[in-house]
Amino acid sequence: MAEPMGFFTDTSVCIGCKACETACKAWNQLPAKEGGHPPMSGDSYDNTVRLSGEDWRHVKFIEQFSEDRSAGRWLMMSDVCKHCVNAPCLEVCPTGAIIRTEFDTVVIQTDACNGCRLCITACPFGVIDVNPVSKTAEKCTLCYDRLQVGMQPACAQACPTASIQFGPIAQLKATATARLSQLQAQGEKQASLYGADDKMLGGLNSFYLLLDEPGVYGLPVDPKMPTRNLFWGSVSSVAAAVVLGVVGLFGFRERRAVDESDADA
Amino acid sequence: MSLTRREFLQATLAGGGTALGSLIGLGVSLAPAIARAQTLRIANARVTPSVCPYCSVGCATLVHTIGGEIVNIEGDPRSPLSEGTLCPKGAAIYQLHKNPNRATRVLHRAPGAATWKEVDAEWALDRVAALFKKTRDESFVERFADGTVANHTTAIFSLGGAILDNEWNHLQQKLMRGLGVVAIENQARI
Amino acid sequence: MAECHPVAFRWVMKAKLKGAKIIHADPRFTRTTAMADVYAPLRAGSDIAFLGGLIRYVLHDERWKSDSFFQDYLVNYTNASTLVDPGFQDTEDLDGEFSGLMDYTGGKPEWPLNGFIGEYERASWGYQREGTAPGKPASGDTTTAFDALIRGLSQSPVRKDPTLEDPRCVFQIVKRHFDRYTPAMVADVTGCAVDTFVKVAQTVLSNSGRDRTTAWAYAVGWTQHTYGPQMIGCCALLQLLLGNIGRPGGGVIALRGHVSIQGSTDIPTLYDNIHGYMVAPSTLKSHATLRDYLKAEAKPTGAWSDMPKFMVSYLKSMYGDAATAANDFGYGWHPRIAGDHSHLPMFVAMAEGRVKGMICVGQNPATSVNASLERTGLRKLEWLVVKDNFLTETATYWNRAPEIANGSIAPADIATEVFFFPSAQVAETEGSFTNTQRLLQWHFKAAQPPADCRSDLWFTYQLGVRLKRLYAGSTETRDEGFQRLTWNFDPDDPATAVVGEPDPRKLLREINGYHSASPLRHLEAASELRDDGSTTCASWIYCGVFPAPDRNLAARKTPDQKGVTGAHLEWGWAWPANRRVLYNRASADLQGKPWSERKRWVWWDGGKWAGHDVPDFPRHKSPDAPADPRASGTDALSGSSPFTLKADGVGWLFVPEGLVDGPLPTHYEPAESPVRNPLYARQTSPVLKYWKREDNLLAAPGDPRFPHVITTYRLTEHYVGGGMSRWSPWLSALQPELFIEMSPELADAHGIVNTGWVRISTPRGSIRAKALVTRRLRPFRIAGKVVHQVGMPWHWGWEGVVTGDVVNNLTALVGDPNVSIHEAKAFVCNVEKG
Amino acid sequence: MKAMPMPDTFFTASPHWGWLIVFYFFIGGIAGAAFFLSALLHLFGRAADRPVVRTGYLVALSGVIVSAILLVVDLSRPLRFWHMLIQSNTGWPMFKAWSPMSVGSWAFALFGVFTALAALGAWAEIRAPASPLRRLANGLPGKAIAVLGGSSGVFVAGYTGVMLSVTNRPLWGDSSVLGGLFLSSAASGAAAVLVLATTWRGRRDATSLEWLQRVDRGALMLKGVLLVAVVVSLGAAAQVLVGIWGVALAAVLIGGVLVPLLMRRGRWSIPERPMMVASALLVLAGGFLLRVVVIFSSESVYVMGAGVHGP
Repeated sequence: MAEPMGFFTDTSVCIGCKACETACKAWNQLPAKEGGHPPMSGDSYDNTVRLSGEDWRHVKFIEQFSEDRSAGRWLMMSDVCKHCVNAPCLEVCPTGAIIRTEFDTVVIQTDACNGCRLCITACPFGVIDVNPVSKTAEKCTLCYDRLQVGMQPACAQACPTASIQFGPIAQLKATATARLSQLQAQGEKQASLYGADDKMLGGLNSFYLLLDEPGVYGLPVDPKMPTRNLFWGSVSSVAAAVVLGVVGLFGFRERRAVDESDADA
Repeated sequence: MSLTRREFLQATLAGGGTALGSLIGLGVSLAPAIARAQTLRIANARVTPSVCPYCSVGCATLVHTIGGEIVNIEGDPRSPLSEGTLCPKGAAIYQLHKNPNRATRVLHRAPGAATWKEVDAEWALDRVAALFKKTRDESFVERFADGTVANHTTAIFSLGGAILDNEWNHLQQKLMRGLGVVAIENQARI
Repeated sequence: MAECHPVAFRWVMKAKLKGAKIIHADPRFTRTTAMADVYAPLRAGSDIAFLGGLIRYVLHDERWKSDSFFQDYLVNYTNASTLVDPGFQDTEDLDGEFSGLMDYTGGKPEWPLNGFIGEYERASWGYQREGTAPGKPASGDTTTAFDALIRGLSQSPVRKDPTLEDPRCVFQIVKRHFDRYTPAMVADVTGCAVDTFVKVAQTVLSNSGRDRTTAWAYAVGWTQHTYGPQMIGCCALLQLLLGNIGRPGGGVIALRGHVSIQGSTDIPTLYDNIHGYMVAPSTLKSHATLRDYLKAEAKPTGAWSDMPKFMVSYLKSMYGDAATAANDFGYGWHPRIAGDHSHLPMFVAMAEGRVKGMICVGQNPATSVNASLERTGLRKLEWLVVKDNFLTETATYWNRAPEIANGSIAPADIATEVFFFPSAQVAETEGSFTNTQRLLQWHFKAAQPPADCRSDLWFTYQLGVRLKRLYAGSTETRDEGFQRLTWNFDPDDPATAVVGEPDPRKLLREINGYHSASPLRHLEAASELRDDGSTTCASWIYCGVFPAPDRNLAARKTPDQKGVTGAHLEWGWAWPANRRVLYNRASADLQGKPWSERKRWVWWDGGKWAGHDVPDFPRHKSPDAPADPRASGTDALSGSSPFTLKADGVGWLFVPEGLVDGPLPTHYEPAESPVRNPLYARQTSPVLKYWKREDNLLAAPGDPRFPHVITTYRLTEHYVGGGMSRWSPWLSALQPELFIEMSPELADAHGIVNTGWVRISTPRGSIRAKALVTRRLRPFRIAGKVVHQVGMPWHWGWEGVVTGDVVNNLTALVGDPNVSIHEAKAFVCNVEKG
Repeated sequence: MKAMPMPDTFFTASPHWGWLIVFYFFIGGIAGAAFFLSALLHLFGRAADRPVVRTGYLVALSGVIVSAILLVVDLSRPLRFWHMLIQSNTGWPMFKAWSPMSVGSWAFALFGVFTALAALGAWAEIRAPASPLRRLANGLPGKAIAVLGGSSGVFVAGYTGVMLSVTNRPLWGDSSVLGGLFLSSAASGAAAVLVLATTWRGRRDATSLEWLQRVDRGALMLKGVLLVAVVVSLGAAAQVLVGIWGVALAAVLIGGVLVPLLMRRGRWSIPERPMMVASALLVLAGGFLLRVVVIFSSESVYVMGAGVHGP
């Protein structure tokens, strides 16, 4: 089996150019959002707004300025599927359309997907959505087809500032750790890695260097497996069923009692 | 990675309800990797080196064609300028070529007309040449009133060139200057 | 830079990861600012004040004054020590004017559209010279016909004071000139806080010297002003003071806007130049004969002493065998310009009905400067040819423009005959582009163009073929030149090409040059050029790109090996002579040793110049070779004169010739400004160009009806007027609508909300856009008052997947006097809700 | 400038589960619970309960058919509905015990089979009293189907809530009590439907109705308790209920639970018919509104750019 591969996205060097978005569309031949003319969102320079079945890369823009402009920064981050080691979408998919590949990436087989959209609800990062053309759930495949012939994913190849880096996970983690130390030494105290260790869903095969809290970037602080609720959810259901059964059976007894008292009368 | 996988399985097993599931999933499992056979859509493509036509950085591109049709355009990793990277415009060069909005017919609008008409390219070229000659002949100035040699016409204006090949710029300025057109301009000035 | 040249910014970010400091000076907080270590917010158009402040800061810096590197570079590699004519008076003496200002009287009655509001008589800006000229030396062979002419141009040596003490020396003049650009004055003019300015100055200074270099990069934010070239000159002056020119990691880097805009300047589809930066023959100059022309334009010393070779070889490329020594190589057939035929006056001429026909290839004037006026011009044309990738606004100005849509003009009233020829796209043609680093790169043809789409070469070539046919029988003398024009670029093997397409390699051969007698013997270097007609070469600076029929060096694709220091000399080909850093002799000290190990680039290895790059110096001229005042060409310059294109071999702090608006940069306000010039009584450049018309009015300084500064710009996601990018759904979706960026302070004052509609007006026009309210923009405090600034990207028009109002409806035909560039980066407007 | 701390579920994307799913949750729940109640009456009731039992089976069948249509139509690729049960690329059965939708699909399919059989029996009882089918329906096979169908029916009525809990969506993934809530709501709704069906047909199957009322009361009380439990379990995610959705949920609790309960307070005998009908209608309306609130309040949270926008 091939080595686990993934992305390290260093948001501190992202210039928000959206080359990743377009390169992704060009390689994967994805349709333009709303035929190419969505309304201007007004949310900084972001008009893609969110990841979806046709936007597998999404550059986020976060403007942070004090009122007097004495402090200010413009954070940018190219968001993508996290290719979680413990992938919630893969776990819940009822058709088996979502698979884990030999590169440890998570891929939706669009020919198997029937569009139930459960994976959308499972993803803690809001990555997946239905592609309006294929009408199946779609997301980043980490350019599975390119990986199989030893090519880089289209976005990572296009990224002008190497904010998106592709490679073996182990190597990327070393790069990320070194970059984090460099930034912290430069006084970026808030800089941190997101999803680089295996505490988060067993590790994200697409992990990030952030310059602020995850929430600022629209990322959950502690993403969880949806199946965490399976046990107690089932218990609540079973308990309710038992209660209802008991109520029903008691109902017969009470009815008999009433009948008997009627008979007595 | 096998370690991570094992950890994953342990985590799943520890997950209560999921534990049962891991054991009784029929024909499906989360853990093992599946290699899905697929063909790269540029596997048998011809690769032609090209250059991005947008800004002046000159990022190198590779054009993939199959049977003479462009199927993909992406950055050329060999380039010391761009190392395979592109900006969003460069990454969308494919859509300059393959685009239903692309104009592909020679069009002619007669004076005063409200609509275009598709015309034959040869006819259009002949017509332009005739109009060019008429205007040049009517407006050519050999000498100014003070006797200075001018040898020019200022009634014809050639505009454009900054997004075009050097070879075109040479050819255009040669034709224009050869005919006495001095008003030759491109985007370099504005 | 991150916005409009993201891939070039790759290298800035790589430098940053290695510890480089990035400074961004810009009116807006952009994607570049987001990556910067220091951000200097400036009011649009105030950059000369900012740069001037830096110059003053440097001149007062103790380290700068004592470091031998700076002083060696200054005294030897610049004209700091040269004495200037005693008649010269500075802006300091004349409150914002230089000596020689007078009313504009030039021009020919046949072409009254030069736009000047004044002009300088520039004689007093020259150097002081010793005694008399050395005269025509008898020594030396006269192998070429024009040798004597060149020698006859020689002037007596300039006076110098190497101690830099003489009050008339350039250094002292520069020092006095910038003395009023104090940090406080910088803050008052630019709106940039004093401490930010000082931080920038210190960062630049500490990063310049023997071991370090600072690079400045700019784009049209600097050039599109009525003093644009002065802005660049001001930066060059600063870089020369800091020893940052001709060295790796230094320079003043133009980030040009189009793929081959450099190529179209080198091979000029520009009215005022012919190939290789030779000025176009003009009726306004003493250019009657070839000898007159060369006398006026060639230089006795430096590289331009070879101009006769360049010019004769160029004329051979025009007229071929018909160009002979006997007929001045056909110079008499060559057209002469009559004044300013650049973009702005040509559209005025068009609007006045002087222009009848136009060929527009890959450009979109219908959304260009003062677009309403330009469309007025288009409506007056008898015929118009548009050749483009997509239907541009220029192709449909007659049926879809705003004035047609709102019914104020009917298509029936427009008598223009319009042709649209669809273009082949880049991957469907082959040819070379010259990028912003002067690098030629060949692009190959990957696919056939669809339907009627043809290359641009095809159009021009076929038009020429037809015109040749039409003029073949003419007996008019005025048609003789055209009849002699060489015009055969048919491919040798027509079977392989699309019918009618010329062979681009044959064009490249003509550009590169060949031996007139045997066209298959290409020229290998400009040094092979002759002024006797034996060589044919359109562009002397491109000579060497195609040294043999099977060696197209622009098509080379071999990068240097990883980890090897080099200039990737096997990737493409850069003019001149494949040189990647110009004036790189300056990367070595007087003795020819690198200034430091860290900044090694080119050096004298004892017998010749060597290095990572192609040395920009005579190969075997030793560093200690003295100047020979009796010689011509580069022989007249010493071995320590790196700036070989300059007649005196040094970098010019003070520009004695070539600029028409002053030998030193001076802060003027833009043609439209909300404030009075805080530096001088002179509000604007006294010699700017302005074409006064009812549809091209300007707001007076401080006009309360137009209180805000507006600047226009590009976004990463789109390209110029959008003629390519707005047809791409992928790109359109990234920035779908025209917007105006403004601060919340300004938005609140007008009740404007984010994404709400705004009406923007100037004396030229009024448009609507959506508001993008952001703290990335900020109010400035200028000359004691609060000045708001707004910004608008100008990518929209009425064609394409996404459409929007034309921002250039707001801009004015007002230009710089040197090159007639317009002023779209700083003007004034009003905004209101709606 | 800092974004408000948001529950992690707020960063997720909407599955676009809209009205089709609301109706499925409502109808499918009633179908499952109706079978469940009918099975109880079938197994433990009297001969007098047979009409209600038959009604229940027929209600379940109608519900299953409508639900199946809703479910298939809701798929973006409806023709691939069978991928839920058979792996399209291997032909093997598709089953993930840890995925409520996978299990639910099987349960729904089985429930459909049992419902069809039970309904066939009910049909035979009325239309073909002499047929052997009737003997089967009233005999051991009928009881077996009642047991199997009742179990799968209660599963169908309850798994939908568990499925919502086993997501990362706002509200849904923030509570693990939705399964119980949906089941109790389905049971009260089913009882209400059976009451309405019985009374609407003019029958006064008094004894059956009385039992249904008792079950209904118990289910409503359970529903009320679980509704509160859900809200409490939400924690910070309860902010989805700030505003219109909170009001709607209160309406469910008051109008769909408390009022129907109060309408029967102290009346242990069969209430007057109008009161009974009104109460049943309120319960149904409450059950429907509950699903509307659960689905759409979650949908009202959306992510735009890097920010989360609340309801």
